[in-house]
Amino acid sequence: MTTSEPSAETVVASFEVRRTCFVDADGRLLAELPAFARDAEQLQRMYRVMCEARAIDKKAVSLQRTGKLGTYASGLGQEAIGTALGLAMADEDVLIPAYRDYAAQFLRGVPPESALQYWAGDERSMNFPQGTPSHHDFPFSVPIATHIPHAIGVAYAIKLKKQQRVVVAACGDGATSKGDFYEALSSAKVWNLPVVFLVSNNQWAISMPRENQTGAQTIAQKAAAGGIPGEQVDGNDVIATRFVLERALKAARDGEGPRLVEALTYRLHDHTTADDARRYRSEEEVNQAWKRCPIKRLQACMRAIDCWDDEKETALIAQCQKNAESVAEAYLAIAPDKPVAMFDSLYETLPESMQWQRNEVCERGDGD
Amino acid sequence: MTTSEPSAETVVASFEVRRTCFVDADGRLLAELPAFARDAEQLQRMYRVMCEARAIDKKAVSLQRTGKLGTYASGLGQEAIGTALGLAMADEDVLIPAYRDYAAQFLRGVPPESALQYWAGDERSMNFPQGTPSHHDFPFSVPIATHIPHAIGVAYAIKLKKQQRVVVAACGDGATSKGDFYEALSSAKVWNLPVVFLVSNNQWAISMPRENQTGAQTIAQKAAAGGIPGEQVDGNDVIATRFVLERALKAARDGEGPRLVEALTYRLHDHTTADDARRYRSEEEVNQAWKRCPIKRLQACMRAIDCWDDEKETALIAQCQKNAESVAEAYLAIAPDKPVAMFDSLYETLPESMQWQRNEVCERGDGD
Amino acid sequence: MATFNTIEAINLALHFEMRRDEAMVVLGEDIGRNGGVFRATVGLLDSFGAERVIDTPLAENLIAAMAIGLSTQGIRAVAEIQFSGFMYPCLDQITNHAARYRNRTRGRITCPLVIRAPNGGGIHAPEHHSESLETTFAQIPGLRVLAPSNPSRAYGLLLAAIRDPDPVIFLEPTRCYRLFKQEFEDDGQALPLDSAFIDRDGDHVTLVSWGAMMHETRFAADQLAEEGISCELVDVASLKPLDMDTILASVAKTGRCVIVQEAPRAYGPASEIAAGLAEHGLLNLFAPVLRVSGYDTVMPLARLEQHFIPDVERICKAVRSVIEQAPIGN
Amino acid sequence: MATFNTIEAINLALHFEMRRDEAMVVLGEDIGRNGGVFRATVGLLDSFGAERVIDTPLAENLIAAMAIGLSTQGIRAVAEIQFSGFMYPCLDQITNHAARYRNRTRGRITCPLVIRAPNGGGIHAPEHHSESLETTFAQIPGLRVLAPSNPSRAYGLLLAAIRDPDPVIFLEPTRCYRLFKQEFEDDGQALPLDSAFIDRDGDHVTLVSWGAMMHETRFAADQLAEEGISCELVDVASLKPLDMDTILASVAKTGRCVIVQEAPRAYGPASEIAAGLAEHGLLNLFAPVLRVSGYDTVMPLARLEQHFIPDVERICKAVRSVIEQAPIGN
Ligand SMILES: Cc1ncc(C[n+]2csc(CCOP(=O)(O)OP(=O)(O)O)c2C)c(N)n1
Ligand SMILES: Cc1ncc(C[n+]2csc(CCOP(=O)(O)OP(=O)(O)O)c2C)c(N)n1
Ligand SMILES: [Mg+2]
Ligand SMILES: [Mg+2]
Repeated sequence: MTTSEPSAETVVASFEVRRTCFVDADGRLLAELPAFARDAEQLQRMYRVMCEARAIDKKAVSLQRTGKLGTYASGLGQEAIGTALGLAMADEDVLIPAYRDYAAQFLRGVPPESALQYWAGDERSMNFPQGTPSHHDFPFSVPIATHIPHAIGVAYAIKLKKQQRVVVAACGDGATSKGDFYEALSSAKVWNLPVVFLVSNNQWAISMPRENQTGAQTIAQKAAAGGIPGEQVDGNDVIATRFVLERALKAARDGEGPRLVEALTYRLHDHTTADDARRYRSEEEVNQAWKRCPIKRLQACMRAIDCWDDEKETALIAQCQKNAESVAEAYLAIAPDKPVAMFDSLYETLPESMQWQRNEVCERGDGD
Repeated sequence: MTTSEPSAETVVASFEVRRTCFVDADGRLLAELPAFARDAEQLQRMYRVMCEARAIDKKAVSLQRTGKLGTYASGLGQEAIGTALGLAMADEDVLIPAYRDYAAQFLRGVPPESALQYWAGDERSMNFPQGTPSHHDFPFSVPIATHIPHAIGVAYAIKLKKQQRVVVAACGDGATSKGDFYEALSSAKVWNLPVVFLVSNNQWAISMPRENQTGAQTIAQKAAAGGIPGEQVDGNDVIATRFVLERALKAARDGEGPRLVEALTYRLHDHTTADDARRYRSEEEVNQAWKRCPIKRLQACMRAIDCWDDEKETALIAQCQKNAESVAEAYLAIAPDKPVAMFDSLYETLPESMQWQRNEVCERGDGD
Repeated sequence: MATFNTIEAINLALHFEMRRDEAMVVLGEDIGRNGGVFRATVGLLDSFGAERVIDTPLAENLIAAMAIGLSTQGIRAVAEIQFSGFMYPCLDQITNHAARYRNRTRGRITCPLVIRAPNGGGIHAPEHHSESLETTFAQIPGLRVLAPSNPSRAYGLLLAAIRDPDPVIFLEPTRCYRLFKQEFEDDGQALPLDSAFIDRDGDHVTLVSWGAMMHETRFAADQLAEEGISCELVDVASLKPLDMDTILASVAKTGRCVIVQEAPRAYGPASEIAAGLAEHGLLNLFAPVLRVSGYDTVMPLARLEQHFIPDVERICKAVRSVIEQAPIGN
Repeated sequence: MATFNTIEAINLALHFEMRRDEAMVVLGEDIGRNGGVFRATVGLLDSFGAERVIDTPLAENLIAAMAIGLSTQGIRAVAEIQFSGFMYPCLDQITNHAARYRNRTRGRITCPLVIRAPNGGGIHAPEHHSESLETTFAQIPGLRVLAPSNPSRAYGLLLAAIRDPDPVIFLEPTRCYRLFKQEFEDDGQALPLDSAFIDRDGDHVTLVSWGAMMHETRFAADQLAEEGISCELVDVASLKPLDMDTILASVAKTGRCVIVQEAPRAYGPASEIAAGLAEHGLLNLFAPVLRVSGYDTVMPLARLEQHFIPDVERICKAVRSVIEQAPIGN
């Protein structure tokens, strides 16, 4: 023992971060599949949801390119996470989503055309339909990470009401640099709240690569800052992602408290249609990432266990394209909101002193 | 292997938090002392600094109780941390202190009377004297934790200038709940900055006990959120605290990057003179804490190794009281600033359009 | 009838509403066991338990966000921030979420919450404990901002704020917390929102203020009365929305207006009110609209703060100059 | 002489000053390799390297705090926030630190920093990308707030802001970034701070605006000229401190004033200017001071934004009504 290493130095806490993956990039099984994934119909359903989402995503980009849609944030390559999340959550749970979780939102009842309507700049798109789980979900927040601490209040209310519901707060890797993310993480266990923090680590925050975003080797380890379990999952393995999320949701529902899940994926598209990723990342990197595409991977897996073939594939692709077309039609058929709408949901009742402003807009007519 | 525990679950990262202590609460050695602590003069100096700080602290409280000082935040019981820090830092380093780090500030050249002048409400107290290390230090920040990310900018500037200096950002346990703390922690290693984050965990944030402040078992483990080393030290063991801080400062100076040190201590006084801690914590708890008092501990240690006795003790106490008296006199002799001073350091040059405001104050006279 | 000071009035209102509405909670730093740094929440923990009286970690941004999350679930969240100078970390949440959820979801998600904080100086408090944040919030669409000036208004307006279905920022007059008492019934009666109050009728000058400054303004009016200058006193009370009609009606009668605010002069509520007069009351004005305010400086620390905060002398001086420029009876 | 649009002007100013001052850095999200979401920083990384062109993690509060830390060490820190709607997390740092360090240390620690952000709507951008934050900053003592309206002013005022020894908030006219070009020398000449600019002399009405709205305001003046109404155009440029003298002098000449702002009406700069007129220019006013502004609503999303932003028609309407109330030549 040297004097600079006193025996009185004792270990008081230790942690580890694990990563889960069932199916590798080529569709090979790395472990026996969980129950839900041993059911061919389940696999086919997950596959269909991912393909539908991708077709709509493709359509949205082309609508933007042809001037029929505003700036759009594509979910290309991240379909497995939204799909796994949408299938893992119970209807009564509350989703506070990130803006690439389209598949989860669709599964919970957000009409795909509303997603387009949002990016066209129409607030009505966030009034999710009654009678669907999405009706008690949140719209995503453009100010990065600011929605995450809302989960603390929502989960606290759920606990107060003695309900068996779980709140999922989703964000990207860049979002984990903001104090909002941390303040939620740090406090969630103080009240042992039923919250699952889901980070879609797609390796980029616009032009900022993950390794320059934070000194932490993994995002999952940030869970230690809140004294809660943190784990990684291969976010391009829809089976592993659903497995890990179902486990986390069950734990939260059973009163075991909050958890953090970091889902590893890759943003295959530009950040948004307003971005040009070629400025800051290599084609080579993107090509490599395509090899880990979640759709290709599940298809290979399904073919390997003989529950998918060319015929099914062709039929599904056609179906998805048709669906995306009708989504686009439905979106294009939406007339713009009335200008006075900017006053009508501002307060429950518009203050008397603002009435003249509403009248002025009214008189100027409702043209768009 | 059950299906719910795939073999494909692999460990990708792991961490541990250690705690250092050389001298236990009764002054017994737990390990061979580091070099600096095997020098009796060094021990006596650390002891004197702690006693002087405590005497001034006591004086400040009595000045407040007799209406001669504004609200005051006492450092009672935390003298070891400020002392260790002040002795561990190099003159050229930059201190961004917390408000109980008086001993460190005094060691770096802040006149004790300025500390009192601050709590009396006089900005001049933060214009630390030229020719002392404190002149390039920061005043502490009342908005909790907001000063911590300043360390990122200061350290970045130091790196840019290729200087061999280290920045110490100090705060309390409550401060670690704020996003500011985390944003600094999360980013410090991105640029491998020479920063030491020092958290004085005194178990309370006003009335909030440490265990309700965050779900994290230790504050030190929050370092994982930034991918940097985090450790605990017995903050009432001035030897261990100085040892750990010197090690962290050396590492930062040698380019090994940022570190987090959690110093365990206890706030023996009310939060401030405006607080009454009896509302929220038991006398029993405070009595127990007094047994771990850092001054009592070092004295016992020094007596055990025969470098302290009653005679020395009596002499020092008398000296410290005399010193505290003269500090109080120096403070009471300070005349209030001129009212127009509120304009004279607002901008380098007061905008023309504000001149009339300054004139108005001028004309109303400089009385206080 | 019993008499109460402002901090007691706030405490009573919180107790009344916690009893009346099971779906209400209070949250903030040190509000439970400690009863709040100003004792506004004393007794709530014992009466309603730790589930509904929530001591939070030290994070104002979290407190605002948590209040938002709670309120979206139909829980009336009443958050305390210890001093208004510590509200800046809440601004992102308040502006980008609390004030917007109703509008962006077209009414599906709402935020019936209140964020309370002591506001203003004059108690020789430490740095950052004496700021005036009226404009910071009053400029934000989708909010209400209240600044009560006395115990009964603090009581009635806080109840109104809590019951309002939209977010309300409630700025309390720190230096009046224990300055004086008023007699009123603890009967749960809320006061109307969105309205100013005429505290005293007068003929020559309309004196407009709110919050703690109403106190000095009233003293000034008393002194001016002895000089034969009759002031009409308007307590704005609601900074957003602003009740310009009441102010315009008063100025239509007096023809003169002086506005008193503690906040720095530039971009303060006094400017908003003066602008309303310049647009809708110009023809009724005999004299310039004067603003007596704090200076465009950082709020000085304790030893100089009284040189920043408007006092009776400065208010009287402004009123006299208005009278000089447009003598009474001309 | 070459011509440049506003984004090019900003890029030139940044290049010029980075060359001139070795102790200057720029920092922000995506400003390096990517050249900024609006391309304002294109080329800086290649010319000056990653040490001085700092891509930061995604945290606006950190960016502001880091700029403060850098500036206290004598580094001129010029930070970019991607849109002004994302500046709220910077407010605590800007108000409680950047604007105060000089004062609280009596000059020992200073913050020569600039925080730039695109401000305002009109480009059909996503939610939170079209806000107007003038008042949020202009009310803060210790700051300067600039809002250039065209390329040459963006160039000259940005240089002045960077060289100024105190913190400056620089709000750029988003929808004018590429709307039009101007001819000027890239000679490093800064424009004066704290002053408004008279863009056009006129006799009947003083039209006051700043930033992007100067564009519609100029068109309105052109149209009104055809109707025989001669407008004097004032570009406020500096929202803090405000150059009221220039505005008062103009109104002393014209007797009429209309102020145009995109921000919501309540508590906007237009109100501050109108208050200045009500106090110091009242006797020169023939007619009420009208404010043409955004409404007191949340900025609508893209499909309705043009109903919120003042247009030429609304500006002309206001001017005509002022003329009706005080006909020319009476
Ligand atoms: C507070 C805030 N700052 C900046 C932006 C601009 N912005 C939009 S998305 C984005 C990157 C987000 O990265 P990440 O969290 O990893 O999500 P991803 O886009 O990769 O899914 C940025 C900087 C924003 N929307 N909000
Ligand atoms: C942003 C902010 N919020 C609240 C306060 C009020 N306040 C002053 S000290 C304090 C507790 C700080 O606790 P800790 O960080 O543990 O430091 P300690 O006082 O224990 O040394 C609080 C809540 C403040 N000064 N700043
Ligand atoms: Mg990302
Ligand atoms: Mg503490």
